[in-house]
Amino acid sequence: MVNVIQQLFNGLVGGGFLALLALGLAVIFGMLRVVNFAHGAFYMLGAFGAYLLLTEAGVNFWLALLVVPAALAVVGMALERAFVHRLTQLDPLYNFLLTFGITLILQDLIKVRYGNQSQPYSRPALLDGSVNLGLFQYPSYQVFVLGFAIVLCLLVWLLLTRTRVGMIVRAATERPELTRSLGVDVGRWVTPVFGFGIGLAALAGVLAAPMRAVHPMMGSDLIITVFAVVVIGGLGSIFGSVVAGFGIGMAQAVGNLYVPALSQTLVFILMAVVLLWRPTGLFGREGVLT
Amino acid sequence: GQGGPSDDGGEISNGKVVLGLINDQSDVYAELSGENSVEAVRMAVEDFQEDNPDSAIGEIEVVDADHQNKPDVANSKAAELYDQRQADVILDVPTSSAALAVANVANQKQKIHMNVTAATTELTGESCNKYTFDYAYDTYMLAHGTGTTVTEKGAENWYIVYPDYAFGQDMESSFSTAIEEAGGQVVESDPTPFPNDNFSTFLVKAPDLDPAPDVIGTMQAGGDLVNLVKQYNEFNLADKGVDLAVGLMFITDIHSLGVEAFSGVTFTDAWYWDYDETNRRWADEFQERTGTRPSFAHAGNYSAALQYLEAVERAGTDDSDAVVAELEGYEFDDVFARNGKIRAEDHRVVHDAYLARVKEPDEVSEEWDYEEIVSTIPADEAFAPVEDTECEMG
Amino acid sequence: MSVRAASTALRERMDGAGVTERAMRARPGVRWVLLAGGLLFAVALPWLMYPPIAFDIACFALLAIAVDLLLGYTGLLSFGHAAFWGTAAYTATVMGERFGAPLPLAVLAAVLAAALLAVPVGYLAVKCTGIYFAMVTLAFAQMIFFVANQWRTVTGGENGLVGPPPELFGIDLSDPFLFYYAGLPFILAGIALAWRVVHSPFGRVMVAIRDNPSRVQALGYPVHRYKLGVFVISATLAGLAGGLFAISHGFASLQEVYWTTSGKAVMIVVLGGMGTLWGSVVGSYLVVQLEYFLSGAGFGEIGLVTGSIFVVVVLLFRRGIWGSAQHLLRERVQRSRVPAERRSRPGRDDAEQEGSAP
Amino acid sequence: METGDTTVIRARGLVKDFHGFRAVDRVDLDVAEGTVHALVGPNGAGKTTLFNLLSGFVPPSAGCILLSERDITRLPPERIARLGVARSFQITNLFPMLTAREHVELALAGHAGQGSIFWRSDRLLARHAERTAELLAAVGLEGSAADPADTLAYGQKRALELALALALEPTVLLLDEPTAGMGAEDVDRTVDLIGRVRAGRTVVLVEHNMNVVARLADRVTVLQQGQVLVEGSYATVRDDPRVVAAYLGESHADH
Amino acid sequence: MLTIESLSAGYGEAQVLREVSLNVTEGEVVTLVGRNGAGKTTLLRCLMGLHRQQTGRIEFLGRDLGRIPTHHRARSGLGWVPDDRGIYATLSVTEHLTLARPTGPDPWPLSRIYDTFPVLHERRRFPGTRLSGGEQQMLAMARVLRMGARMLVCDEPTEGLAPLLVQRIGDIIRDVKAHGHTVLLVEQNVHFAASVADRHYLLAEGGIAEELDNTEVRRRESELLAYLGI
Ligand SMILES: Nc1ncnc2c1ncn2[C@@H]1O[C@H](COP(=O)(O)OP(=O)(O)OP(=O)(O)O)[C@@H](O)[C@H]1O
Ligand SMILES: Nc1ncnc2c1ncn2[C@@H]1O[C@H](COP(=O)(O)OP(=O)(O)OP(=O)(O)O)[C@@H](O)[C@H]1O
Ligand SMILES: [Mg+2]
Ligand SMILES: [Mg+2]
Repeated sequence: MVNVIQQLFNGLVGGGFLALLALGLAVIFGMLRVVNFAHGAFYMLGAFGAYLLLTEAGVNFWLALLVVPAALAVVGMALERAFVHRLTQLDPLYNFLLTFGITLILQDLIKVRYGNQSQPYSRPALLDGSVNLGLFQYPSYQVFVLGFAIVLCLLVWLLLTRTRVGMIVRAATERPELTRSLGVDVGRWVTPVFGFGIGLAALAGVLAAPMRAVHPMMGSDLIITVFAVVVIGGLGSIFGSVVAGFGIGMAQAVGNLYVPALSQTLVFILMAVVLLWRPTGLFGREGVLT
Repeated sequence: GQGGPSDDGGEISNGKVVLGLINDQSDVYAELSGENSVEAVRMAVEDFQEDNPDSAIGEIEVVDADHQNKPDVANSKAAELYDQRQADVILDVPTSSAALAVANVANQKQKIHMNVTAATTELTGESCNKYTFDYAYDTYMLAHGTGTTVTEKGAENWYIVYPDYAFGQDMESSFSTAIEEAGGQVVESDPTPFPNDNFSTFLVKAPDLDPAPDVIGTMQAGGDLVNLVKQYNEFNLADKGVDLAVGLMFITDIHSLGVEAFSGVTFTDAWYWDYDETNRRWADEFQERTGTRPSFAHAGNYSAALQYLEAVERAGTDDSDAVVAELEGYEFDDVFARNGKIRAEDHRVVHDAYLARVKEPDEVSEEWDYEEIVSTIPADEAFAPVEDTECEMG
Repeated sequence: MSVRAASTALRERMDGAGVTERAMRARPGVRWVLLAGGLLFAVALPWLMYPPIAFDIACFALLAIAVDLLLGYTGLLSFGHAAFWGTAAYTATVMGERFGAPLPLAVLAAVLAAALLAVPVGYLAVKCTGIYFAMVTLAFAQMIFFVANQWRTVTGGENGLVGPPPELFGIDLSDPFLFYYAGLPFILAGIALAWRVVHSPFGRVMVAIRDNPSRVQALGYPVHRYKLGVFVISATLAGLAGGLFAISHGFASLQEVYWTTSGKAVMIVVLGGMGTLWGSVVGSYLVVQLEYFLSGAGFGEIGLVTGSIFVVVVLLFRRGIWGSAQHLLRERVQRSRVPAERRSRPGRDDAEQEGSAP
Repeated sequence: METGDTTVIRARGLVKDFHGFRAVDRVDLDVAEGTVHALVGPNGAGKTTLFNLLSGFVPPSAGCILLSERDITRLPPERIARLGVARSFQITNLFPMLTAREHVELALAGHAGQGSIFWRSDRLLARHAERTAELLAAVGLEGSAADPADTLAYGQKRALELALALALEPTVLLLDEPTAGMGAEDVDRTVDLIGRVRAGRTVVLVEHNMNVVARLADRVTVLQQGQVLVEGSYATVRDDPRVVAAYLGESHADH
Repeated sequence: MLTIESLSAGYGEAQVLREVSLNVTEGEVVTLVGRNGAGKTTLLRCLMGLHRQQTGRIEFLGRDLGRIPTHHRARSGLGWVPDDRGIYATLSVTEHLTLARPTGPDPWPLSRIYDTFPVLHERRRFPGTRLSGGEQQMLAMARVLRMGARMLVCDEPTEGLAPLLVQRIGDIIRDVKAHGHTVLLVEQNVHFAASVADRHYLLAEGGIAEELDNTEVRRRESELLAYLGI
């Protein structure tokens, strides 16, 4: 029993990453109608950013947790201005293809510089040990990651549903001209939100650096799983993405244990089932998209 | 023919011997082998020419191609090297699928392939062929090296985690056999997804198994291995008395992640640059030319190139069948292979292997000084006995 | 996606197909000349370049055409055609390896396997539209990848599967030059089928579905079933291409079912021009040649180049090569036919593209 | 021209809920064969939704729909279309890049079951040329047959909508605001056209233009908040105080 | 309040407006009538800064709008009701009403909006495009009232509305006017226009053909109808 609970807890930690990534994707999709294929690449850049800061400038994990997402958010904003922006009124497929291309470029740029090897990054000293969670011991760092992910998801959700930002960006994306004519300065909002979504991916990357291999391809396979997660949660539903992220994380942990042969296809099987039952995903609202 | 000395002899096709090299120059194995292996082969050519000043072989050319770890690319490149660039032999070829593809081309075109960096036993097993040799290592060697030796040293109870694909499955079964033959016991063995970045499931349950394992044997490679080791450290399993033995690890892994990440881990290596004076001298020369220390793959390619050239020299021709006949059964010693022998039955090149332990950070005295060789596994024990081979050479 | 955005996007995509073709159809002579030229080129190709590469070009052209049937003509971006290409590749190899099936039979089995797989995948996927469809196909392809990886007894897993040397009616075809001519008729048949489909009544419905699915439904067409139909046809062609590819290389590997293969196919379509079958052929020629050239030039970072192609084409060049050529042609045809006054009337087009032009 | 012995469409207890909001509320509707039946009502009364229910575009939450005594309640739209129910859309809904002729051909091919033929040339559709020309002429589009739909003027688009509906040889024609946004001339022409094509068909019509209703409708159903408020001939409905209060407004009464 | 001087605009080579001049003083209701395609919508888009190809001068509240970006125009008190209603699929009804910040001195509070348009209250959580055509029209109108725009710029606000609602919109315009707001109204429905407006501009062939006052319009209603082809 304890074992199962512990495994579910594992799943929550793994799900935390899925949820953070799905959250960023959902923010960008829900508000900008862009399916950001490059999300995985920015996750990878986040991890590399932390590594780079540590080795080149001696910046520690905690500072990196602030600096890297902020810096990559700026990169994301530049990207939005330079590229994504130009495709605003076109079919979202174009943005999908654009960000796919950007992914290939980013991955290879890192590969040229660092090769395809994993880079070292150790845990922050503060979280080196393990904590007693009552039923079992657990590495402090992973507990921290889980807590951080949950708090962050909650904050972002509140930010987007309880403030005007979400609404403004959705409006600006759907009909920029009209939105401007209602007195809203569209340019001021859209770009930062894209940057924000990218920042979330980068943040997940920084969090991953101490516990996962830091290498150029670390995001590319993960992103497909995250797509499946987002489809299950309901494309564009922030709440759905987060819930599905944690849910899938736990399902995978349990799957690993009982049906190891299926563990990798599990998420896709779940996706197929959900699609059969609800083509717009668990929390997706019909018609709000496409 | 450019009018070299062999031109009138007519024994050497096109008047020159062309050594081809196909490997990964941009992806995961770029550091392990990559372009530096091309340099190692050039060293072999120079050494050969120095030792055989009046060799019948005239010109020797080295050509190479990057297969990016994609078997289709490897396949086309192999055909191209053999056909268009007149390669007489193709060396290296990491990644099992790419290696099997190249072996297949070699067989069809009746040209030689000496594989150095692929780990699959298939090359000398079911998929063996007359023109393919497997030079440096394979999964059997890795598993038996580590499994047998570590068990004999007292770690009796094993918990094995392996990635759920061909390589991992092979490793798992080889390991289990080795452990059991050495008197140990595999408490449990779990397949993990591949790729996977969260091994908590397995690490968490390890100490609670009954009987508690002395060592976790991990068959993960590359990024997955790094993930697993990181998380192993996080769960502080070493303090709980569970050691870590790694099925497949390269010195380049240690180099890129630092000894801290792996210190104490045991694994089997096919060759180590600082093993003895001979190795070290060669490694110095290599470093001078490339700026880095050699991995087993670099030395392996050097050795394979050298042995090929010498076989051509002995045969007096680069005709594949003649060279194969020269290679089969040949016994030799060089900087890479100690007690080396090219088995005729399955074309497995056997040689001594080494059980290594990753040094603690304070034991490291210079860059690349990462391994302590715990013991040497004699050539005839290091590889699968020839009786067990599934190879039926046509 | 707002209706407005949709129609703009469609307009862009459509620029190639509808109107131009009508313009070109008016001159069948031109079409026959082009067709004959293309055929001649196809036949001459292995003389002009390294034969295995020539056949790779043919295979990828057919794969891209299959993707384009969905993307360009039905408005569905499949990012998972590697599943069909790869399934067929394994099937063809297994048929040859295990059962010693002759080439045509192996190809047939490969095509059938791809088509069979397409039925359940398509059934689920066509329920989704737009970007959803892309993600779902991608996810299913990834699932097939994992299955291929694990189902070792059949696929050889990570090691891949080596097939027998190809032969046809006792003729040894392991010489790529010969194989090219043995395989070419299959490829041409595939392209002909695609062409037939596009220019059939069914093809008309496809285009209509792309433009306005619910309207098609109101005209009494079962849209889902039509989409599924296109999906299966497309998968069949992808299977044909994949099967031949595997036979020509003598083995099948996980690379065939990996998502990068799907991405490559989409890139070929986008580069060549969506909604223009011949664009895929041109795109395939360029992309395969480029990759070959780069790997020979010791340049491993192919992603840098292919990624840049995606970015540039999507930003500046959305009609792709063939589409742009057609567009220019159309402009010329129109200019010479239509008096200036009328030309400026449907000017909405220009105004809408103004926003997106660089 | 009161025929109306047999009921072609019979709806009983139709309900449509959208996330807790009831757009159509227990509507009973009988449309007699050969009549023109108008649906009017305030904005948001549920007219378009009722059309969507009848044509299968949205499934009802409760209730049933019979077409000539056959239950079509949950059939998909294409099946209902095949059973002879054609509709036009309130908001123009065409294929921007196809020409008027291609539109009609597409509709005719679907009706003839040729849409799934992928092994023959689309020149097959030329066999509909005559009928296409006829239909286009009937709606006054003979001069624009080769124009892509998005270059057509608004009135012409509406006419094309009608031609598409007619191409399906429907027994029941559902027209959603066929004259909305048309100039007076176009309105007249459309009314004439409907007057002509109604022969042998049953027409259900949604309109806000009372003149059109007066000229065409045999029977009028007034909806309000999803429910049937009144049903009767135009004259009775127009003078009903409830209709005046809910829909027409006082000023309209003096017209 | 609003002065337009020799405004010309077009699409590509097609010139739609030629040297149009008009003015609206504070507190007035002015309509712009003209045939389909006369360029009425184009004029409003120029006013909002949404149409780039234009020359001439537009002055609002004594300020030359020349290079002022659209959102500043809106904030200075122009409230636009677009001809296609400008409803978002991704915003709920309430969000439509709160998206734009109030720009004028007396924005309608939400409660008043909901009192005037009870359906909007009922449907407040629905995505905008799920409303019926007429309801969307109400929402577009409500949105600018909520902004408290000093000048309403309405493009055919009665199209597709039931007779009763047309009257209600008329009441609202009169009410807005009574509160000192200004309205520029584009209409095809001359009858309705005459019932709410003080003055009328007749737009024809790209220019202002005539300026009429209310009594004149009533008198010449049938002539105008014929002229406009309505
Ligand atoms: N898909 C939907 N989701 C939610 N609500 C809907 C949907 N479709 C319609 N409604 C609601 O149902 C009600 C009826 O809408 P409908 O379009 O049928 O009205 P209508 O009578 O056609 O009005 P109009 O004359 O303005 O077109 C409206 O209040 C609308 O908000
Ligand atoms: N985006 C555009 N591109 C090209 N021409 C346009 C565009 N929008 C409008 N036009 C043309 O400009 C002219 C004026 O259009 P506008 O929409 O201003 O007319 P309107 O008076 O508002 O007509 P309506 O009463 O139909 O709304 C018309 O001939 C129209 O065809
Ligand atoms: Mg309606
Ligand atoms: Mg207008």
